[in-house]
Amino acid sequence: MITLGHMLTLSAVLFALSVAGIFINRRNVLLLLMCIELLLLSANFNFVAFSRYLGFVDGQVFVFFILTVAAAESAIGLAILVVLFRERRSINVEDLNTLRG
Amino acid sequence: MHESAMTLESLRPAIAEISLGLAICVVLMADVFAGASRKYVTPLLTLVALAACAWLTVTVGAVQDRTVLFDGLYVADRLSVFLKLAGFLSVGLALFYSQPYLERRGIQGGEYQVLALTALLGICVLASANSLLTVYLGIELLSLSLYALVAFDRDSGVAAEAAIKYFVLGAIASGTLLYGMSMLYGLTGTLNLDKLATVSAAHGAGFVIAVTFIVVAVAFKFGAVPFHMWVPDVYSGAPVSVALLVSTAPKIASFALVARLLVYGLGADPALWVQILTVLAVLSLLAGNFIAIAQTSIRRMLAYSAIANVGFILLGFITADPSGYRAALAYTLVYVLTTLGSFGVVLLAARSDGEAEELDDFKGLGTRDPLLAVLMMALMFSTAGVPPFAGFWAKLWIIQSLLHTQHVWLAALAVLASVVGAYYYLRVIWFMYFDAGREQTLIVRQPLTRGALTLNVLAVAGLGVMPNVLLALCTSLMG
Amino acid sequence: MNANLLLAIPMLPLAAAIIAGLGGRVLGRAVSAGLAIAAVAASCLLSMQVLNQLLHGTANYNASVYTWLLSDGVNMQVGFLIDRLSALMMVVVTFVSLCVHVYTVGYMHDDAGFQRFFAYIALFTFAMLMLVMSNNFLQLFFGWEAVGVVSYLLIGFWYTRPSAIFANLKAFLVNRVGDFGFLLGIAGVLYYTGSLDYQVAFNWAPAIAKQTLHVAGTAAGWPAMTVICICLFVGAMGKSAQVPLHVWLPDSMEGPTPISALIHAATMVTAGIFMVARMSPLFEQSETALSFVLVIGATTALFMGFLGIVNNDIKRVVAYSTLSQLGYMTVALGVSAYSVAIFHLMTHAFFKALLFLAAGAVIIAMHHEQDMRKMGGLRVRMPVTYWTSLIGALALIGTPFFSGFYSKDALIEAVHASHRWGAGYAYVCVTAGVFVTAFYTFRMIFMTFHGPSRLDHHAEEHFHDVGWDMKGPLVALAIPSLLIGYFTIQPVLFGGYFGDAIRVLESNDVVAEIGREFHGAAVFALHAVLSLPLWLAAAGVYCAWHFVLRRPDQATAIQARFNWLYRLLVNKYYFDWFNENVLARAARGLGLALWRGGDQAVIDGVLVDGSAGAVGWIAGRVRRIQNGFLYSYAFWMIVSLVLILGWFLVRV
Amino acid sequence: MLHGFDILSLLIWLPVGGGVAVLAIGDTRARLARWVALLVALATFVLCVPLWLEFDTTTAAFQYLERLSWINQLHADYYLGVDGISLPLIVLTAFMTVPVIIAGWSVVEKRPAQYYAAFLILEGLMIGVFSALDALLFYFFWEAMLIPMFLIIGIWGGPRRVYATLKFFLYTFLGSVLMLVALIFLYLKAGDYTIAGFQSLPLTLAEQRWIFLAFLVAFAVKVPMWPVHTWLPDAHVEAPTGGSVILAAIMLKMGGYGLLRFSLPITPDASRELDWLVIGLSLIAVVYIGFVALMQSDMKKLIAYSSVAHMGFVTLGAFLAFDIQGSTGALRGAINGLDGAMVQMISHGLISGALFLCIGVMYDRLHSREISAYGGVINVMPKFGAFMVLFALANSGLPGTSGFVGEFLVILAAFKANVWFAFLAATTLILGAAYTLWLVKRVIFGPIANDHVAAMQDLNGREFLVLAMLAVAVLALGLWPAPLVRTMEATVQHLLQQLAVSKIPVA
Repeated sequence: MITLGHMLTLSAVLFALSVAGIFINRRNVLLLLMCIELLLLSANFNFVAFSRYLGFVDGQVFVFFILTVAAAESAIGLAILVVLFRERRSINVEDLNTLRG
Repeated sequence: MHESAMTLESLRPAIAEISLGLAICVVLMADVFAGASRKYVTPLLTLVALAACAWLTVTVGAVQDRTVLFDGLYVADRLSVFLKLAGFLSVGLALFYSQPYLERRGIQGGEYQVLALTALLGICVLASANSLLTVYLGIELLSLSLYALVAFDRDSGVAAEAAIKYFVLGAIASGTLLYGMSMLYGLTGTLNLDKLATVSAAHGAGFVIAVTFIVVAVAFKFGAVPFHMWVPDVYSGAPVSVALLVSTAPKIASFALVARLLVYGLGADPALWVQILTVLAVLSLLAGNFIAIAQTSIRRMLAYSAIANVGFILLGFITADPSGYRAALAYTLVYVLTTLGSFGVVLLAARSDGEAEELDDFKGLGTRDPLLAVLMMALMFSTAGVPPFAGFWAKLWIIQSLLHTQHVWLAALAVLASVVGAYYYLRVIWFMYFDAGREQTLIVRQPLTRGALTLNVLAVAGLGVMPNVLLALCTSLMG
Repeated sequence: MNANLLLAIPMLPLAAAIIAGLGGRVLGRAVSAGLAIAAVAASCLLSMQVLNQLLHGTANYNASVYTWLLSDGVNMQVGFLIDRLSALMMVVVTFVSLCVHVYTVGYMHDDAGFQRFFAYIALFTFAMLMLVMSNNFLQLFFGWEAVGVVSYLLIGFWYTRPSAIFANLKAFLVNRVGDFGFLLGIAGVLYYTGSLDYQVAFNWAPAIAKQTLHVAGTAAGWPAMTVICICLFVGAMGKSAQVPLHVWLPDSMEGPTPISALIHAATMVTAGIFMVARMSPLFEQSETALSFVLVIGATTALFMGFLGIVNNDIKRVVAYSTLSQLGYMTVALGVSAYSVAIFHLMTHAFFKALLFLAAGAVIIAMHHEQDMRKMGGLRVRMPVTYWTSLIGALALIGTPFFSGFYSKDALIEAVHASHRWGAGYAYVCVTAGVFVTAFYTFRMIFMTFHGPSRLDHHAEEHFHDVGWDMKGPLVALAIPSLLIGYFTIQPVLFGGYFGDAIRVLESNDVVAEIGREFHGAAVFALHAVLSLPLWLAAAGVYCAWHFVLRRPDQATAIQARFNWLYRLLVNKYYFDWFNENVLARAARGLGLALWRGGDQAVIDGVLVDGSAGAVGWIAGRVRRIQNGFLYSYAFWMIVSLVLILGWFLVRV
Repeated sequence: MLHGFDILSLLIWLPVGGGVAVLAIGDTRARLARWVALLVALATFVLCVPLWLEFDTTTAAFQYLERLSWINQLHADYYLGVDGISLPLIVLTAFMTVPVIIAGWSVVEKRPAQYYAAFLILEGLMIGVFSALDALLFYFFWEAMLIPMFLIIGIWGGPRRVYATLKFFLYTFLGSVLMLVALIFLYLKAGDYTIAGFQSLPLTLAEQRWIFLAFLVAFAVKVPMWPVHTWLPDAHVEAPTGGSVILAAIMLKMGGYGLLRFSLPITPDASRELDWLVIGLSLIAVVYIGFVALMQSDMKKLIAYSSVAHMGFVTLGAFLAFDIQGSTGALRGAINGLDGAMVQMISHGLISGALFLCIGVMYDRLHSREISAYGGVINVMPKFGAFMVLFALANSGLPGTSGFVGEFLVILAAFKANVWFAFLAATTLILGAAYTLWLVKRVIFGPIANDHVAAMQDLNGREFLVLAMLAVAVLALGLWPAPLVRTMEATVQHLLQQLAVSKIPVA
């Protein structure tokens, strides 16, 4: 039977995967955006799981909000990416170190 | 606490957000119809709209007692009203200071103002948040606006780089926050902060995970070490006007975040977040002050200075005592006021190509532009914590609350760190006054902006001589 | 006695000094000089009047003028104690000062600093009077330092001469070493008596003698009175140029000659002698301190005399003579013969001032030539100077009936009579000293005034005898040099002149002992024929005549034969060498080491700049963590999150 | 006459307001700015005359009290008053500002109005430090004062001014912030910030120890005591003449004042326990710094080191009471030390100020502070030479000048405490004379060293006036210090009572 524990573990794995993806990936910024989506999904997973487990609906309401915000977030992220590519002709993470120190 | 039905009358406490939302629409529309020939319309209208919102907030939205709206999602109390007003003022000032800069850099377009207003709306929502959901929405509204603002200058590669870094890291922080919130929700079964505050906090590992994740996200929004890395890059990469905006009003939001989420929502069992914040505060004080010394860019220096100041604000919170919260509020307000001034000076003292990037550009400012130099000097002394400027009292109050709660060593560490910090504030003064300038570029004469900046600094000095106003206010707000 | 009158005695010279000093340029030479002379003359007359009153039974005067400072019940005042001791000193000081003032008119005639000079010597007179008239230690110290300062200014009067400004710095510093002890002595007096007043301190003297001073680092503690007296005497050693603090006096001859006469022979250098005599109630309580005084004095008396023999500078010979004579006085103090010391001080003041002024006259006549090897035969060309010098010389070597004879013979008798530890050594020294004195004195007389003229071309060309403005004081000083001993020995030494101004314990009273065999001044002089010193003096004169006039070649031969001795003497026992190469160099080296090593290297280099540098270094390192890479930022965030989480999870 | 008249406020705010006015006049009307500055400085000093005359010397109570509510939230008041310790220092401050203004008259060409304004504002703040009876107000002035001084050295200073100013500021700032922590701690215990409240507050020995050390760091830096003195030579060397004068004459006194006003009465037991520390450092200052001063080749540095050595007597005198009690069983003689410390502060203010002015006079002509650049100055500047010699002698503690009084009293007291203290302290007689008079020998006396010296002009009327003022003050204080000591008598006695009584609460 799939218990809350399984759900939480899955969400934790998702979280870990997304985070690892963010700092292991040294190539493409687009991948970062995907990892971020994954990150938000792991939280969504948690909310849904708890909502189901607790029997309250507000967790699932929260998820809707998160999804909406995530959409907006992606939009802005991609917009920034476009600007970046226009200026730098590259979306390679390793090229993004002009600002440092 | 609990209201029956929603009426127009019952929406009064939320007038700030409502009016601001309307204002955003109006400005957006006006900008579209004003056209390229009447560029002054949007900025002017924005300021008028801000003034109107502030006026409405004071007259219509003022509350005496804690009022909860929207099924517990939203709370209005004197603190929220005040924080919103502070937000209006700081965003208004920031926009006002930025105007000449934006014109010179050719960063036109009403979206700038609109994004600033949406960020402000996020701050307002956060100030009145009474649920994890509202907290999240406030943060995202603010953050997303800021991401866009940082990348606003489409011709700037560094701005885009800064924006993408800010965006990605901010998204991680959001994810962390959500993850923590979900754990908290799972543990307590509620999103409402009122309820969270009453739930007994005898929890195990889950609670630790929840709180840690939330605190990490909060620390990121504040820019506390080691979650500070976006700060210097954004401050130095974004257009100065945006840096000004990012460095000021969002600090009010961060304060509200801590006040609502940690102090109030997790107030029943503060031990855990206090301990985490203590570590972060100490790290921020040390790293901020030390690294700032090595900076050659004025903006990066101010960024690390911000980090160090955040350390001080966090020290107020870790007392877990009303005296400390008051001090943190006072510190935040003073910090915002001072930073508005110092970035304002940076904006005006920009080089001929429009940017003031390097500290060296300040050399000889004392003779080049005596007024700006004097203002900057006062602001630097204030930030260093030297009387007779407001920054001194902010630090004093923090230290006092630390001693009051027996944190003698933290107090000693804080003052010693501020001695280290004094070095780089003094360096600005030294560059301005003791060194001869390399270039004799004309500095833009902007009488109105200068006037406002002068008033800003006079406020810093005035609060330095008569700090009672500020302290009394903070005392009454954080009861 | 009238307080205002007493106040006028020091104040007149002070007023003259201020007027001549500040307004000298406006007033001109004649007015400045006239003013100073008139003021000192008035002081002199008033002093004599005071002495006269005391001699005719007026009671001592002891009162304060004003309260300088009142702190913690210690009343520090400026005030006068006028008894026969101070009155005698006042007369000597003002009289010699007057003579020097008059003499100066001629001596400094061509000098651009004429008015300044008068301001200084008038100021000196004021300071010296304050010193001798004082009724408390504070004012004593005030006068003590003030005369030192004027001496400093006067030695360096010709401030463009490197030797002069070296000498004055040296004089001041060596004196400061003495004052260092003196001040501690005064502090000790205050510690035990709670007052700086003479009378209080004297009344406490027997009580202090029973105390011990517990000094950290010593188990037993030191006898308090001995500590105090030795400290005070260290001051006297500085001011009265006793070995080893004598080194400044010969160098002080860089000052104008009138100063050498006034300050470095007659008055200031005797301040130490006066002070010990004044403190006799204290010194009497410590045998150890007196023995210390005795040995130091005896050493100075003999060994400084030797130096006079090898020196060819006329002023330096007189200076070494002064050192030696100061040693004699100190010896007298050491055997509790305070009155004899003061008596010798007085006679010495006259004849030594005379010798100096005469030397000055010669120097002026020779157009600033001081080397005796370039003199000779001046007897004919400067008769007045010659005869007065001769009187001075005879007085100095102790020729019967001359003033110096009475004081010196009494002194030797007193040493002979004393049984104090060190008295035997002292007796040998002072007796041998008589021969030495006679030898160098007459060597000087013979080299200067007798024999063939050795004047060089320059001196011959500019030679001119001095005027009566300079000869007058010589004569005025010659008279007391000749007579004063004869007339005053009986009252001063044996007539109880000093009354209670000098207190001697009965067991120590050697003066009384020799007084029992005293039957008048004439008999005393005639009796001398049977005593050793007179013959030693005669031998000294003979030797001088032999080596200077008769067989100069033998002198050269001896000099060559005992070259090591000659070198020792010429190098003044290497005291200067030691001070300059060891002490001064060590002080400079220490200063440099502390500065470069302590301040610059350790405190500034390591602690201040070092910590600043460390902060900067750390800052430079730490900022590299901010390497600009997004994944690195994310990595740090996550690692920190995990660390925090781990830490708190483990603790839960 | 002065009743109901807020003279202390006037003394503080008149110069501050005057400074702002001078700033407003601006550099373009430098002449007017100078005259206004002088007028304000003179008026401030004139105001001190009735202050002194109407001061009641019979009581240790604070006088000319003014109290306004300032920061209710922190229970801090605008609370002013003077007693016998602060009064002479206030008068000294007002007095020394006048020569500083005159001395800069025609010399300061760079931003003259700002120069005068800085000094006037500084004067007001310094008077504020001495008259504040509220610890927070004290600290407010204490820190604010750093700003004008920082600018004075930094803007009008020499080539290494940046290093010097930063060192000066950070050193003092470091000391001050620890004091602030101590003050806040005391406030939390006492409930308000009045100094009198702090003084009567019972404290355990452990608490006192920490507070004492925090105070000591702050005050030791200011005095400055060895080994936190190295900012002073640098600051002095780089500061303009006026800055050096104020620094030496007034600012250093704040350390001494702090020890007397805060350390001793607030933490008497810790002072008793740790007095060896202060005494030891003071004696090191006298001896060690004496040797260091000897080897300086820069005149200002030499005088700066001499200041450290002389201030050693202030700290020594202030802390002798406990050892006197230990060695004699009574406190008699302790007042000598305290009086000596106070007189030394005033005297050092006058003398070091005068010496820095003298060096300024030479620097204005030859633009060098190196001793080796000079020689035989008296040949061409006889009037100046006379003043310089006088002040040098005063600096070496000549009786009859003010330099003697304090050292004398302290040595007398030191002898009571411990013979070796007196022995080491008295070495100043030799060392002080050595470094000062050696300086005089090399600079003032001797043949004219070079053509530059030969071209030097003697004092002009303005310089003469300034030095004559100080000379009169130095001599007057040396010849009759009784009025000064009488002024502070009651206060010093009160202080002695305070430090004799333990504040450790009885369990």
